Amino acid sequence: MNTLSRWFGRNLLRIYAVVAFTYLFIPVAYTFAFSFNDSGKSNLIWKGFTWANWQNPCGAPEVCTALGNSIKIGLLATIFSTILGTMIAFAIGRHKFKGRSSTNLLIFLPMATPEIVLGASLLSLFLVFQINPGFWPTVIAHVLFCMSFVVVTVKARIASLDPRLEQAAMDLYANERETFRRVTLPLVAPGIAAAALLAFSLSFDDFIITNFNSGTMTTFPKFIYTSAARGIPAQANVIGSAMFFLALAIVIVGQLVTRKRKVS
Amino acid sequence: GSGGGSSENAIRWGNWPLYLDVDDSGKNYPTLQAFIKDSGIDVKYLEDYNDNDEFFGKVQAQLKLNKDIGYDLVCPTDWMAGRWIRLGYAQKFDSANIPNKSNIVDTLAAPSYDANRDYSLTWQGIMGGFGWNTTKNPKGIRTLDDLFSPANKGKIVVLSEMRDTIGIILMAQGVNLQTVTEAQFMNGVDFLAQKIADGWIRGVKGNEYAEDLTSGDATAVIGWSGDMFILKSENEGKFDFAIPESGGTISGDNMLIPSTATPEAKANAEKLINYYYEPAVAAEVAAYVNYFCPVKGAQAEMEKIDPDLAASEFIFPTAKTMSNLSVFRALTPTEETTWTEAFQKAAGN
Amino acid sequence: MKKISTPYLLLIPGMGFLFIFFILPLFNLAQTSTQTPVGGGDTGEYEQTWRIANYFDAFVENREQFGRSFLYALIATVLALAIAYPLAYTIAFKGGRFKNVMLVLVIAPFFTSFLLRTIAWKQILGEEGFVVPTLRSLHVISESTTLTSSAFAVVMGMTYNFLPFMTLPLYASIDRIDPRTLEASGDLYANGFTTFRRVTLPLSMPGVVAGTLLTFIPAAGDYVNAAILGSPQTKMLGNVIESRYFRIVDYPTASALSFTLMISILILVTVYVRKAGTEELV
Amino acid sequence: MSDAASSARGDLGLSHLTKSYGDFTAVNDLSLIIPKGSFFALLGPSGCGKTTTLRMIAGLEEPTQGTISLGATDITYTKPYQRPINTVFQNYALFPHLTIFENIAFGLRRRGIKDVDDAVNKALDLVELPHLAQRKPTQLSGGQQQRIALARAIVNRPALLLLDEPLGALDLKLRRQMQIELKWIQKEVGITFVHVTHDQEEAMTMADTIAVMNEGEIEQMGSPAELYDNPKTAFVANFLGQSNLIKGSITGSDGANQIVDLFGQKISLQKDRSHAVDNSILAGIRPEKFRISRLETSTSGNVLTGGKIEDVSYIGVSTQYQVLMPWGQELMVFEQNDDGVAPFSVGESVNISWEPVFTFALRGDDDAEAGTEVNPEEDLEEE
Amino acid sequence: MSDAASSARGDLGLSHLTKSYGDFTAVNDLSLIIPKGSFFALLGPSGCGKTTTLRMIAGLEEPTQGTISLGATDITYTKPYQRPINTVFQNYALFPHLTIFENIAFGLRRRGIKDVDDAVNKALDLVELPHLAQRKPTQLSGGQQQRIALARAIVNRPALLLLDEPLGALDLKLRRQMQIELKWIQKEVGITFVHVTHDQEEAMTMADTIAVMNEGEIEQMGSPAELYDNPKTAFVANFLGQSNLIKGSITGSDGANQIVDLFGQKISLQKDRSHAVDNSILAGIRPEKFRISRLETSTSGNVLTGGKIEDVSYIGVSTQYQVLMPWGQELMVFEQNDDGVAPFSVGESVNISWEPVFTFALRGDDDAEAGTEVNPEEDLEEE
Ligand SMILES: Nc1ncnc2c1ncn2[C@@H]1O[C@H](COP(=O)(O)OP(=O)(O)OP(=O)(O)O)[C@@H](O)[C@H]1O
Ligand SMILES: Nc1ncnc2c1ncn2[C@@H]1O[C@H](COP(=O)(O)OP(=O)(O)OP(=O)(O)O)[C@@H](O)[C@H]1O
Ligand SMILES: NCCCCNCCCN
Ligand SMILES: [Mg+2]
Ligand SMILES: [Mg+2]
Repeated sequence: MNTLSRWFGRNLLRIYAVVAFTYLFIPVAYTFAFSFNDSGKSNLIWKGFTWANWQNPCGAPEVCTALGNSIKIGLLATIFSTILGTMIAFAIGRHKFKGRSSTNLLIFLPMATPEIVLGASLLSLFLVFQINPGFWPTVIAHVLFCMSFVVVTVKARIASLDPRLEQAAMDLYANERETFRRVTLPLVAPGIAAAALLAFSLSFDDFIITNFNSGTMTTFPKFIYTSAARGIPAQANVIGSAMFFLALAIVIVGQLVTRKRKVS
Repeated sequence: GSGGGSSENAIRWGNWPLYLDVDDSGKNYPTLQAFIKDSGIDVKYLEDYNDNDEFFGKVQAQLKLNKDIGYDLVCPTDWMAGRWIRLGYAQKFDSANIPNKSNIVDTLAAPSYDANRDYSLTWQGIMGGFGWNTTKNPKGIRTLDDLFSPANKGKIVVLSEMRDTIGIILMAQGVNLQTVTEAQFMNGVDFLAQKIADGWIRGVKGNEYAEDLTSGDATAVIGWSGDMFILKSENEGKFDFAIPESGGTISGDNMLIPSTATPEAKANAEKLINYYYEPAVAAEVAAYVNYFCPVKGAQAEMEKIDPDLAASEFIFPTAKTMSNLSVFRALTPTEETTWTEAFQKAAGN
Repeated sequence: MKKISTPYLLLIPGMGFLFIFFILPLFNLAQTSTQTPVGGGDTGEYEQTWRIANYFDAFVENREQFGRSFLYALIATVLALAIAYPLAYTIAFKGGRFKNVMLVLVIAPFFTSFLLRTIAWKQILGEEGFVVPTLRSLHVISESTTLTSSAFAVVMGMTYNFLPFMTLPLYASIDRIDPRTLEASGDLYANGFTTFRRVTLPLSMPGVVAGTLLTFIPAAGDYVNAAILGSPQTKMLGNVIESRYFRIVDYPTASALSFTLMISILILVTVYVRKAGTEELV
Repeated sequence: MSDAASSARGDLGLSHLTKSYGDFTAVNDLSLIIPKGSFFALLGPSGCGKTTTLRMIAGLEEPTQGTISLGATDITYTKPYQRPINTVFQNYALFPHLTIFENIAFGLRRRGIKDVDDAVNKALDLVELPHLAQRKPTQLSGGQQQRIALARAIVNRPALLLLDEPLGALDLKLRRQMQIELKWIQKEVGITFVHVTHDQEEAMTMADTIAVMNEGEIEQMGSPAELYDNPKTAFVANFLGQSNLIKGSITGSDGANQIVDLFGQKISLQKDRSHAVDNSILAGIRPEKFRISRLETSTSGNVLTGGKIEDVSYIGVSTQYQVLMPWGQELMVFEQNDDGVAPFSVGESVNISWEPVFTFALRGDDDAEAGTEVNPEEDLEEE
Repeated sequence: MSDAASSARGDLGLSHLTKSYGDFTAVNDLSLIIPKGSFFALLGPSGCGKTTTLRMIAGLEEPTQGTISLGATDITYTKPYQRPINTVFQNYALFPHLTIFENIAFGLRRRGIKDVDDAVNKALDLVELPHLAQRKPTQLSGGQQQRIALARAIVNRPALLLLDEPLGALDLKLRRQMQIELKWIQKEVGITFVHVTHDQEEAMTMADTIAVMNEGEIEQMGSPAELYDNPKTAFVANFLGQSNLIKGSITGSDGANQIVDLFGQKISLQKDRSHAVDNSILAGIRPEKFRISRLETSTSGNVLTGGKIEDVSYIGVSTQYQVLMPWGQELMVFEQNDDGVAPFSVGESVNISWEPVFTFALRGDDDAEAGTEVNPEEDLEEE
């Protein structure tokens, strides 16, 4: 009894984490389950188990084109926003300069702007400049809203960095560049990686802004939104679940590899 | 047009969901595939026309600037087609390319917004009426009172298509849709707003109402004929549809070539329109979508496919049925704006 | 030639980008918000008349949705904070070598598109999902009570969808806390809760501020949750803006509403950030 | 909280306490009892497990094995905040978000004490930093931070105070002054102190009991004088103060004394000061016990002849000599500079003498170098 | 970089160096020259500005005023990495993401040295931690971390090495051993050391020059013996070692000596050991210079009679006595325990004597208590 309650006391938070993750994954599990639905047109009601959707994930018209677009846009948006955002984060986090607080505000504004406003105002800009909505305008829109998230994430990490470590590096003959490369960057890297991951997730999952600026190009969320009216095909569930597992797998493998490297 | 996303010999067709014949796998459109094969024109079929206002809202800025909107053929409902034509966003047909144009049924041949059918041809005719879940409404729904019966409380979905939803309410209130006044209209809107405020109505939606019926979230709707028959046949009679006793609405969705389509795309689109005006093709589409078929001679072709459907009042309505259906009168631009605003406001927007 | 100093070199590309693709469009938006329609107004044709009253009209017409947006967003933010804080804490202090995996678990749902997940909630909580029939048979809810198409569903959906935005910044700042200060607190008679209130929470305040902002702001401007999980009675300002843009093509009102929303959020945020004692916005 | 603080007073008992990090054992099967109200010092080389031991007592680290008790209560799994124990952390662990004042007030407030001003100000006075009350920890120098850590713990007057090198960053004067204050508080309030320090003088002057730790285990425990005058092992002899250890063998006995042969020269040794197990011994003499005399001077007591001054260094209070003995060993000798007489110079031939009572004897097979430096090979047991 | 490391060798010069934090001046108009190759120790109470001074020399803190030069080069605004200077930080500042090995190799790699294994392993051996090469800093004890910080700086053999209490967390034995190694390296490689320490013995044995700092300023600078035997101020006399300071006045002169009256008893004082400005003086005698004798014993040199033993404490090597003099002052006396004679006991009446040459004299208006403890009032100048 005593040991049991001690076990509970010690693991209360872990138990909580399990509950919280369960909450996060309920709809994912639902999506996964219905990826095996022998659904026909509309994947709303359980009609029986089938492998067919997984065997032919691109079976529904457009779904894989949409996925391909989403991934391409996601990667490009991640690269650009991570580079631009990290640069800004370092400027703000590591330097004192005139206009620092207004820069801060400007970075924050896109986040404070509802997506619908962002999407609509950007579209009107493109049209003024005679640029047709589509792939690149979408990439630009995504870079725009991902960048602020990158800045915030990376800046937080920079702020947590003990300045004495950089001083120690400088003291040990590392010039600004080397100090950055050997000490600052490795210590900030987890923050940058997290920011990139977040950027990709945000881009990959965005619907509202994309809806304004993508013209007739479909993306995965757009595909789901438009199919919602006539029934989302089970292939969408297949792809949603597959992406989820892919993300997990990449990270777990990455984790295992770094641990192995550490051991050897 | 300028720019033009459409490559040579390919066109992009934006249409409503559940609006084209599909084979059993749910992936192929037989009539469309036949056309692609025969004509060599590649057609990209996009089922993303969910709502007239929404679609217009999305493309109107490009139309105004004459930038490619991403479609070479679109399918707005009558009143919206009228707006496109009035604003110069539709291209005039080259009649030579559409010899089958003459196959259009007489009742649809000369609408007010396009008396000579120079810019538009009906894709399907739509009847607005009541749809319901038969287990929850065993006696069916014929009147507004049936619709607002306690069993359906909180599970009613009505169309975001203003003319259908308010039209049916107005007719139940004895109003003539050809002469409806602003006061009468606002009365109808108030009725709707009250029902929403009292928690009867779960949603004011576009074509998604069909999904809500399927999932069980909705037990009764104001919906469209064809969709309901598809649901009925796909779910072994679990759903049914009827024209209200006090009258239903009738309208048409029209094929129309946007001003931004290139000449090549326009020509190809015209070939497609012509193709779908062949009675046999039209019958094949109608056999699937179950909407009011606008093509003369299709009924005869339908006999070959499914005699039951050939006799359907909803696909090939008789004069008696037609007499219980009304067309919403054309609105002035100002009316259009204020009435839509009032309706949207009632819907919570 | 004078050398441009490092911070400016770092800022130029990103700031240039923001200027072109964010500031310019906002100016455009500001202009549009004071236009008036040409003709009937169904055409999307407007002329610049500098009609400031647009703002007043737009606000008065839609104050209900305004209130709802802020109320729902507030509730969702509080709920998300309550759920995410212990989670972030656990990951930071008990995650051990599973830290990274747990962090990815937090964002992994993004990859199953948020629309798919929201629609999944709609099904799960829908009339024929397993929750409603179970609750009905247990008489927890009445026959006529529905879980979807309700304020409950909208708030729940927002809480759910913005949870990662809350969890990640919280994690970042909790992870930064030197565990030795927590030990010192325990050593000085603070029990778990007091240590939390006196040491952990104050030290993680930047994360709380960042997380609540990243949740509240998008939630206040959201319309997809309300569209999928709500009813006409739960529409938010985002739905109105969407409908003004896409259905009524009433750009001036949409722009005015957008601006009002943005400014209100900014004012709230400024007050909040001041109160929370963080100097820099996020 | 104050319940826990007032109940459960009594002796602190560690029983078979063990802590392992993976393969590496930081603390190994440690058992000891620290009487209530005593001043207990823990000495030992860097990395021997002192901090780890304190952390287990404070409840910040869970033992791999063993139990900890306070009075009759087993507190092995009690939460840190329920233990009437406070710690001065080796790394200070001040709260960065609180002012110095609030840092010190923290424990008092947690125990529900409303009026903390007096107590806090007294603690600030005690550590000589009343003027820094409103600063934040980062604005303090190293020594100032350490003093605040001390004040923060002491202000609570706990039953048991754990001090992990609490004065290490202070200059000698301040350290001495703090020592006096600490000792005073300990006596006055009856707090039990467990004190880790590298300052042997500190341990010697302050502690009732000293434990010398080595590689996770306790080598010897006792009063300062006991440990200094009569160490049991070469490690203790060398670690605590300095010792000259000379190989020898017991050749006979003379009443309470034994006769010892050191490379051919005979000396005598009190029997009760021998820890040898057979005839082979290490004879130990502290450097300050030696007297150096020029060859012509007569010397009494134990005498070793034939020395040669190898090195002279002046360190203020005294002068240190290295004297090379005929068998090749260098002995260390301290002479206090109290007579203004010219010191010996390098190269001079001298004799060395001392009172027999100062001789102690260790096992002949003990490592004479143990404790004079960390021996990396010995640590290698891990990995 | 290796350019910078090899060029610009020479003396380190600080000129009018000042550092303020807001209103508070941490270092105040400090000027001094540290000759190339010398071992310079900086002593001073906690918070007096030692760390701040080192940080300015390293280039990690910009002086509010003043300049720093190395040889002929002004390096006041030179980047830290361009200075051939390395620092052992008081707080270690080890890189948490690198192994111990890579921490030590860091500086070498930055200077483009490819084969670092040898040098790093040697440095690890030096600090006795070769077995920890692959650990991360958080897995080390306090003393182990400090040794790695030392190894990381020393491996670079810089022209100037700044050490901020580099041995503070080490036990005595290890500290002594490290001291010897450091001294050896310093001599062998000719590095200039600037060493902050709280261990006076460390400063005395290792440094060529000691500077005593107080409240941001240097009080006295000189060789260890100079500072110890002939302090200029009460602060130095008390801070460095202990002193008995007795109020007196010069009443006459006798050749090279002055005759001083101490509360009615006459003693003599070498003229060149007086820093007094007028007849009023503080006569200083170190406690270990005193000899205590029972009243009946004859004593020579300067003698003060009428003492009474007030307190006796045994501290291993020696015994400390507090002797109460007729004018109410307690004098401190250290006697080495080398003769096995029974010590004096409390209450005994004694005389105190010492060789006149050991007397030094300070200005009579100096504060006899300065440097015995930190005086909070004096610090209050800020805020
Ligand atoms: N950021 C700061 N703001 C205000 N005062 C500061 C700041 N940093 C240091 N000080 C003050 O400057 C003085 C000198 O600090 P410094 O760290 O140089 O002392 P130190 O001589 O190294 O002391 P210690 O021996 O305790 O390490 C101290 O009194 C300290 O309180
Ligand atoms: N997390 C860890 N993983 C592995 N070994 C550890 C860890 N923490 C401490 N150790 C090892 O445990 C041993 C004891 O550490 P501890 O901190 O108790 O030493 P200590 O006696 O306090 O030393 P110091 O006087 O240097 O502070 C050390 O050898 C250290 O390297
Ligand atoms: N599933 C196709 C529905 C087409 C509805 N068109 C809108 C008609 C409005 N009266
Ligand atoms: Mg330790
Ligand atoms: Mg310091």
